[in-house]
Amino acid sequence: MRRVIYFIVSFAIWVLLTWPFVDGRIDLQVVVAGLIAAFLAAILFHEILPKEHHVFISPARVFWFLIYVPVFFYYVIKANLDVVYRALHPKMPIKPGIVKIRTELKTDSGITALANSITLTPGTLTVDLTDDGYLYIHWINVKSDDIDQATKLIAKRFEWFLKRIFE
Amino acid sequence: MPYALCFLLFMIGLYCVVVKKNMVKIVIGILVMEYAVNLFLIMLGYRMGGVAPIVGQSELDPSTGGLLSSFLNASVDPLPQALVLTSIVISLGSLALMISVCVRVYGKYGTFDITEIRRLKG
Amino acid sequence: MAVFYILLLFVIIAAIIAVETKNLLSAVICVGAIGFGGSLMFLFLRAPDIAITQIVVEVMGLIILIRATISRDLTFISGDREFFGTVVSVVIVFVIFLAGIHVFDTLPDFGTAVFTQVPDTASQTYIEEGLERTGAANLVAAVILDFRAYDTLGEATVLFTAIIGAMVILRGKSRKLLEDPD
Amino acid sequence: MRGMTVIVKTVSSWVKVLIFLYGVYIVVFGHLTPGGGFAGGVVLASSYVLLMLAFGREFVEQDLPLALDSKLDCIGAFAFAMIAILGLVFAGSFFANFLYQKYLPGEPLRLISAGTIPLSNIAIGLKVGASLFLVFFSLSICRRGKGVTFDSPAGQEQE
Repeated sequence: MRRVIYFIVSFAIWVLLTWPFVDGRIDLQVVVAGLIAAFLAAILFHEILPKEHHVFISPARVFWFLIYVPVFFYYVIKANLDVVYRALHPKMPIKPGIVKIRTELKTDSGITALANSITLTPGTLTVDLTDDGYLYIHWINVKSDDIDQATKLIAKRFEWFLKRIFE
Repeated sequence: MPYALCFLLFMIGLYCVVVKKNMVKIVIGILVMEYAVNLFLIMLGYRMGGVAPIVGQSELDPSTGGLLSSFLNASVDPLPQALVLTSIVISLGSLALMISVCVRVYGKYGTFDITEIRRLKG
Repeated sequence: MAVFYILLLFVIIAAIIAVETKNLLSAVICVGAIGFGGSLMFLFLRAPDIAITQIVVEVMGLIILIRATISRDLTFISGDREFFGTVVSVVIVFVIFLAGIHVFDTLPDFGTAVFTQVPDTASQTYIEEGLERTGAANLVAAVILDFRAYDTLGEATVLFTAIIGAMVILRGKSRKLLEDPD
Repeated sequence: MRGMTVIVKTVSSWVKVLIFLYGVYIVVFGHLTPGGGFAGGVVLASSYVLLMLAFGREFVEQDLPLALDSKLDCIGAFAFAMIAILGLVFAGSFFANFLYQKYLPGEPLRLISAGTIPLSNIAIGLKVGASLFLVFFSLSICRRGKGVTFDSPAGQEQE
C-alpha cells in the first residue's frame, strides 16, 4: 500500500516536471518513461519516506490541508504587516527574546510542518526542538515567557489544523 | 575586452598557485584557472544575439521538416560546449583527488603549509 | 550584455577575495560565488547545458571542499613564500599577462564566433546536419555522444582513474597489514 | 553520526524523491532538452549525498552499500563500452549510431529518437553518479587526524 501511494506521488511529480516538454498533450512515450521512473523511486525509497503516507488517501485530511493553505497565508500577511509596523515605528517597539513552547503533535511530519509554519511567519523563528515535544522560538516581540501562554499565542492557531491533517 | 578580463581571472588563479603556501589555497587557484579556461572556450563560440544549440519545435520548418535558416545563422557553436561539458566533470574528479591528497597530508603532518611539509620530509 | 560584464567583474572580485582572504572557509565560500556567477554567465552565453552541469558540479565540489576545510581552520597560515621568490613570481605573472593581452588582438571581436570566420568548419557541419544525422535535438548531446564519442569514452576513463586514485589515497593501511607487519 | 534534527530529516526525506526524479528527468531527456548524462548523474549522486548529510553515514550504508555502489559504477562504464562495441558489430564502426541508422530511427523531438544517444546518456549518468557518490563516501569515511582506517563493515568488504 505504501509503495502504491509513493508510486502515485512520484508519477505526479514526473507529470509536473515534463509539463513544459509535452505542452499539455499526452505523450505515450513520456508517460511510459514516467511509470518506469516512478516505479524505481517507489522501490528504492519506500523505507526512507516518512510514515505519514495515509495523508494522501484520506479526503478529509486533504480537505483540511486545502483549508489550511489560505489560513496560513492570512496569518503570514497579518504578521508581515505587524513586522512592518514595528520596523517603521520611530520608537521601534520590539522586545526580542527566545521562548519555549510545547506542542502536542506526535508525528514527524506534523512537527516539521509546525516548525516550518512558525519559521515562515515573520517575527517568529524556530531555533531548536527537543525530543520530548518542546520548541524554542525566537520572537520579535515577546508578550509572555510563560510556556502555556506562549504556546497559545504562537502555536495553537497552526496546531489545530495540523492535528487534523497529520495526526 | 571580455577576453582580457577572462585572462585576468586566469592570472589571478596562476598568482594564487605560485605564491600561496596553503595547500587548499593552491587547489582553489587551480579551480579558478579551470573556470577561466572554460569561460574562455565558451566565449569563443558565442554569437551576438545567438540562440542555444537546441532544436525546438519552433525551429523546424513545417513544410520541409528541415531547420529554419534563422536557427542556422544564429546558433552558437556546440563544439566548445561539448568539450567544456566533459572538462567540468573531470575537474570535479580531479578536485576530489586533490582534496584527498590534502586530507591525507593534514592527517600526517597536521598542517596545510607546504613549506612545513618540505621541511619535515628530510 | 551589461549584465554579463557585471557578472564577469563580480566573478573577478570574488576570485581576488578567495585568493587573498586568510580564513579558509571564507575562501571556499568565495569559490562558490565564482562557480554560481560562472553558471549565470554560461546562461547568458546561450549554453544551458553547461549552466546546469556547472551548477550541480559546483554544489558537489563545495561539499567536498567544505569537508576538507571545516574544523581544520585552526592553523592560520600567514604570509607568502620566500620574499624574493614571491617578487619574481609576481613579476613573471604580470609579464605573461601583458604579453598575453596582445594575443587577443588576433582573435575576432567578442560576439563574432570564430567558426563563422572560416568556411567549412566542423561546427557549421554539426549545426546544419546534427539533427538529420543523429536525430538528437540537443546538438551538444549529438556532438558529445555521437560525433565525438571517443572524447566521452576518454572522459569516463579519466574520471574512473581519478576516483580510484582518490580512494587509494584515502584508504589507510588495511587491517591485515596492521596485524601482521611484513 | 546520528544525523540532524527531525525537521531536517523529514524535509530531506520528502525532497529526496523530487531530486531523484529530477535527475532521472535530466538524464532521460538529455537528447531533447538541456542536461544529459553528466549533469543528471551529479544530481542523482547529490540525492544520496543529501540523505547522507541528513541521516548520517550508517543509514545510507544500509540503503546503498559501498559494494553495490562500485558495482553500479562498473556497470555504467561497461554499458557505455558495450554500446560502442555494438556499433562496431552492427554498423561497422566503433561508436556508430546503429539504432538510428538502421533499426529504430524514431521521430525527431520525441522521446524515442536519436538511437543510442539516450542509452549512452543513461550509462554515463549511472557511471558519473555512482563514482561521485563513491568518492564522497570515502571522504566521509576518512576520519579527521591521522590513522585513517575503513573500520565500517562496508569498508571491510571493500578491502
